Amino acid sequence: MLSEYIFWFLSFVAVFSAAGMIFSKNPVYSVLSLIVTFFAVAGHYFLLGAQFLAAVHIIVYAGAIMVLFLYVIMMLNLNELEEEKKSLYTKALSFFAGGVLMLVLIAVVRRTEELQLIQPAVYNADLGLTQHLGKVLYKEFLVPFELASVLFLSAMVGAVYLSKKDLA
Amino acid sequence: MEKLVTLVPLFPLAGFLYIIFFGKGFSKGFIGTLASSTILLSFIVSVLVFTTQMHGAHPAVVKVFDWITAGSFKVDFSFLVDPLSSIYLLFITGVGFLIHVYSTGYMHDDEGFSRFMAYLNLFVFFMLILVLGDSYVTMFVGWEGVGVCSFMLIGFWYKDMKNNDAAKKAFIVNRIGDLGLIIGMCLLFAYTGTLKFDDLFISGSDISGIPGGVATAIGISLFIGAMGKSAQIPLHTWLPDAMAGPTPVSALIHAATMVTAGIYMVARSSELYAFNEVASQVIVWAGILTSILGATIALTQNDIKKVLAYSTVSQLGLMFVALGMGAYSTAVFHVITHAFFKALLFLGSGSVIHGMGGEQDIRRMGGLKKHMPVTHLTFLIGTIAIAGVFPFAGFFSKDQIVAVAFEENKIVFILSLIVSACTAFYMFRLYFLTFHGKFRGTHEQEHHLHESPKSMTIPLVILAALSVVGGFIGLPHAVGEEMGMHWHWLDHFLQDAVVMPSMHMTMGTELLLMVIATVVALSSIAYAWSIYKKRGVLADEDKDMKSSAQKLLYNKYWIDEIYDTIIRKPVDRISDFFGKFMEPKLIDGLVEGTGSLTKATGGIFRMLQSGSLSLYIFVFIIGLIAILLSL
Amino acid sequence: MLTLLLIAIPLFMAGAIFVMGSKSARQLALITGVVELLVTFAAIWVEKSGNNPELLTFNKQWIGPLGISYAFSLDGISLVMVLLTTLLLPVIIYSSFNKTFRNPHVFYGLMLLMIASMIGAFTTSDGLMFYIFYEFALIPIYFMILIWSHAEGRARITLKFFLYTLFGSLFMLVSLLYVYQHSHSFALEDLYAAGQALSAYEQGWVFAGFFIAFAVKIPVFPFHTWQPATYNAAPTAGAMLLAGIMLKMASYGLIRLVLPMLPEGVAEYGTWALVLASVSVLYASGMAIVQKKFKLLIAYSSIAHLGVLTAGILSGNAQGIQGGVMEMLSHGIITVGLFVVYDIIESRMSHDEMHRMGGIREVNPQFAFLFFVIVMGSVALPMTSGFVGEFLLLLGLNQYSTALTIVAGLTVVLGAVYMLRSFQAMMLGTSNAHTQHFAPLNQQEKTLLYIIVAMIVILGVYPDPILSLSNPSVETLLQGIH
Amino acid sequence: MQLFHNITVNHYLVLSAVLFGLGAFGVLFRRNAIIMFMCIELMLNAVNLTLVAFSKMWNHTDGQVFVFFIMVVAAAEVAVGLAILMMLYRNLHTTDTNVLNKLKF
Repeated sequence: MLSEYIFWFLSFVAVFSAAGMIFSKNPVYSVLSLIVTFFAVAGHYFLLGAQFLAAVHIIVYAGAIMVLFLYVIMMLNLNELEEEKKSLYTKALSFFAGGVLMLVLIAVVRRTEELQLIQPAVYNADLGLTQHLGKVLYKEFLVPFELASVLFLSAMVGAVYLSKKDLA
Repeated sequence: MEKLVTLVPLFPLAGFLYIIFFGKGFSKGFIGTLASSTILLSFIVSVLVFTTQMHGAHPAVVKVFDWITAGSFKVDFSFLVDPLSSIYLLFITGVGFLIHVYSTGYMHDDEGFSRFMAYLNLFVFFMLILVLGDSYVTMFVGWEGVGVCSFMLIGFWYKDMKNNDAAKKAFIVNRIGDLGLIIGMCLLFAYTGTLKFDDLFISGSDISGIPGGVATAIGISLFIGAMGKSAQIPLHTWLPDAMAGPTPVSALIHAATMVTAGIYMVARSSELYAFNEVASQVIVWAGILTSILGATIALTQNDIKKVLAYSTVSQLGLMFVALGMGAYSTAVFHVITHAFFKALLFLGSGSVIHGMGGEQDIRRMGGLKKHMPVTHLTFLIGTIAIAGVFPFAGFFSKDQIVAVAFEENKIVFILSLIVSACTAFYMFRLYFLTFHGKFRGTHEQEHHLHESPKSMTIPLVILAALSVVGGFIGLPHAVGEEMGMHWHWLDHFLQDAVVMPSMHMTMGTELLLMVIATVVALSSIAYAWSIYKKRGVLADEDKDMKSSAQKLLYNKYWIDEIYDTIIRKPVDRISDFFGKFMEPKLIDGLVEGTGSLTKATGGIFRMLQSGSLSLYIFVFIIGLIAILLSL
Repeated sequence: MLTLLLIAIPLFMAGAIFVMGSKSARQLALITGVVELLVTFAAIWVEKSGNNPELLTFNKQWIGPLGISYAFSLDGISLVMVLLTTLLLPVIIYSSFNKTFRNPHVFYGLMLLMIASMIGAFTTSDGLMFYIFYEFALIPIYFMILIWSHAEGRARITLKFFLYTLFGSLFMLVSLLYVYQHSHSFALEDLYAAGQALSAYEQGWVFAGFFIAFAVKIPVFPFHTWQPATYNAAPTAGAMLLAGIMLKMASYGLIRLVLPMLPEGVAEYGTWALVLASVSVLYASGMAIVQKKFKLLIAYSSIAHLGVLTAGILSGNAQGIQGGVMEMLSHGIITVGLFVVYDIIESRMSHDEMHRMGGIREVNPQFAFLFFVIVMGSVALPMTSGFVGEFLLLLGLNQYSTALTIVAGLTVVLGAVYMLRSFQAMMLGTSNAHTQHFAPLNQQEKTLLYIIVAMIVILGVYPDPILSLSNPSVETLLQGIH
Repeated sequence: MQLFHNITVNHYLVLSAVLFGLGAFGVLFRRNAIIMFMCIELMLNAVNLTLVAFSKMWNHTDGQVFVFFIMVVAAAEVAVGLAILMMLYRNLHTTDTNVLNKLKF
């Protein structure tokens, strides 16, 4: 029962802070609300038994990516920026499109049968543990894993190159 | 023995190649001797081949090499030795040799001497291939080859564009005929599966299966080829123009040998024509019309070579009359005698032109008798021979044609008598205007006048002798019996090679016809004599021509101009239309239009590419929703 | 294995030349050409001797589930086509020896790349591989024309050429895929079987797709408008490659793909194609008559001859196909010869307008003589290679329709008209101020012309080695149809 | 595990649908490129959530490994994307997408 409450709580936090991220006028607040959302999502991962992912999620998203966002916003001094003007027309359209998409997605889910989270026959509590995941990553997914590091390297090079001052 | 025949065309070919590639450093005398001696060697071998055939050797096919293979179509490059080809070999190499010798004198001062001799050698080579080929395809090799040599030799003096135009005209008109020949070959192959003479004719079975209509089409198509080569209506216009070439060329190619290729081909295909009434009638009428046309035009021409050219056209027409009437050996007979006397006449005229320093207009000649005795005498013999006076060569062959016409078709008979009369008249007109009367040229020309060198006169003498006795190879029954000689020798000789007509003419009729022919010829000669010798009438200058008939004839019935209007100009105009409108506007317009249409459509759709990110995402999400909903 | 070698050598050498730079690019290219020729002779020897036939084939699966494989095999027809390519390659390379242009290593590298691709198309026995090679050859020639052309508007001309031929090929792809639906394999034998199993009506449509693709490339009226402009814009070596070899891929495709795959479609619904090809002869001849520039005349005369070729091949009998094979070889040689002549004239006169010339024969009789032989080859005179091909084509076409034979046969007359007109205008008459100083041929030009003239004459006098090489293959091909 | 007897995969799916819809709405609604970027991250997270839920359901690690790689890509993307935005801002002094509309004909 407890986990149920936690689920509802975390979901509420995630949705609410996501909305806050969108509607906040100050970009810094947006970033902060998004961090909250990420924490909530990390909580969900815990609930689902994916401890490793939860940890990585917090480290990567909250720790690295969002800091990067904050950093950029500070550097560009975006918090002083005036909020762009939007016509009612755009607002309505975007609300309509996003809403319909959400509704359609929910409707799709609704139409599927109930899927139990835990199938007792195959249940394995160790699934999301670091040890287990590490074995999988370094055995079955060794090549993609290494490729991912190459991707990172190239992203790094790219980022450094792009942010050079004299590149105009 | 037959294997030797391969050598016959090989000698001239070797001569040609040698002169073209290595002939630079040698003297004219050496080149001339070389070129002539290759033909002489060919002639000697031809004589050997001919004697074996005369002694009744079987026709033989001598294979040289594999040539064309395509499925069921297989043609070797091989030679057919039979009476027809061996007699052709004989007179081609014989007359060819004489003309080569003559050319060494005639062309001696020309800068292109060695080139000329080389071309002549090449021509003889192709002519020999033409008559030796054992299939239509091999024959076609020679057929086209002589066409090219004719092209090169007509345009020999290439600096003058008029010569080049004449050469081009000859080649193109010949090509029209060749197309007919190709179509004929194609049809023949489609219905018999072979183009070899011995499959088609000697074994004899293959052509009987051709349906009648197709046989007619084949016959006419092949005859179109012959029309081109042998200058028959309506493809005759190139031959008079071809006189632009040096005179030995006119003698060898445009009188004695090449132009008779059409007769050779029809005679070779005699089995095809023998039972083909329609095609044969076409040949007869084309032949007699050409003959009349040529003879009448020749009446008014003033260029010594043009007269002879139209005379050739006319004589060729007569040969076709004989072919069309089924007297194939008679046509061959006339080919041979005609080769003798027409070559003689051309060479004689060449001698005259040589002496006159290049002048060809008979209105500027006259009285050459005393300056050029040998030329005069031999020319006279040639004139008598062509006019058909007993017992010169032309008499017998022409008389046979007239006799056949008498048997087959009385209208043609009468027309052929008219042709004979005209022939005798214009030839003697030419003779009298050239050799009798007063000299009408300039003083320099008169001063320059001289008899030609030995190398030119000796061939004249030999040909004159042949023109006298050449007719005896085909003595008619009546005469032969009377004189105790072998009559119709040629017919007997050729009976294995060509279809023989079934003629049943009494000796009386035969004699009567001979008398008629002689009377016609003699009275015509007498008329010419009375006008041009006795009264001394001269040919009109261009501006003096009054009667419309005279103008019509002098301008050759305006056929060239008519062709120009109905063929050349429309072709040019259509091509122009293609080039100016159809290609750039219509066809390329469509192609470019496709491009422009694509571009225009793209122009419309690119409006959507506004650059606004929000819009893109909006459309994207709408699309996503649509996809989800449709699932 | 030899087939693989034939493709690999130019491919490898192209790479080597790219890498090694401009220094000795042309020599390397020429050596490659000669080596290719030797390999071809070796292959012909293997085929003729009949021993070790496995040397001539190569088969390795590429995309197994889709039935695509690297399959190459050399039969008589392919060998003749390869021979055409490798005979002309050294000639073409040598013909550009006295010219200097930017980045020769790129130029020759592209040329060898194109050669590799064309040999691939001529030797492959996989439908999709044919398509790939067929298309790939476009890329090098596109750049060769674009970069080394001096013509005005070359970008536009090359783009049109590229797009047009590519557009045409799409029809072929559609047809190929349609047949593939039934065969589930791109191996030619499977495609043949599947194609023949289609109804005649279907075959007619599939044929239409193929024919449009090939008609654009050959080119056949009215799909030809890219060609004269492209020839005119292309550097001479490029035009030689294009006219001499590349266009033959299309006519080869007719023999290799269309005839055995869609015999009924061609026979029953293919009349329009034969009519177009025959009209092409007339139309292009007409166009050739009005041309004032020699290069354009070559272009249109090429269309006219290829019209006969197309019609003859489509008639679908042994004579037509044999004639086609022979004519492809001969037309390649003669066209390259004409381009060499053009090059010689252009290098001296710096234009190719025929009416402004005249009397060159007087100044340079040797050149005129050699040119004359090539002209005679072009008008299909017996004893030149042109005759054997054209005669067999007409012989074959006649079995389909006599009327078309007469129309297509007019090339005999009209060809003589335009070729002799141009020869007369340029060579004969008296020399004028422009032509008076027509320089004598240098050693390279002489060698080139003599080689070409020798090929024309030898193949004309003794075509048997070629014809007997391809004849068994042609008969096998035809047996597969009936 | 009694823990979850009332929470099904469907719950998680609905949750991620809501988050995804919010992200999409945000991308449309805002014009600040940085905020749009963050919305994209949100959408990625929504997807990750479903993957983890399914991984739990099938008891298979592949889903989680997938999430791991998505994170890797996301991090790389952010690094490069933000660098691009920095450069754009330096040159144009804005991150408004309405101004950044030069990528057209």
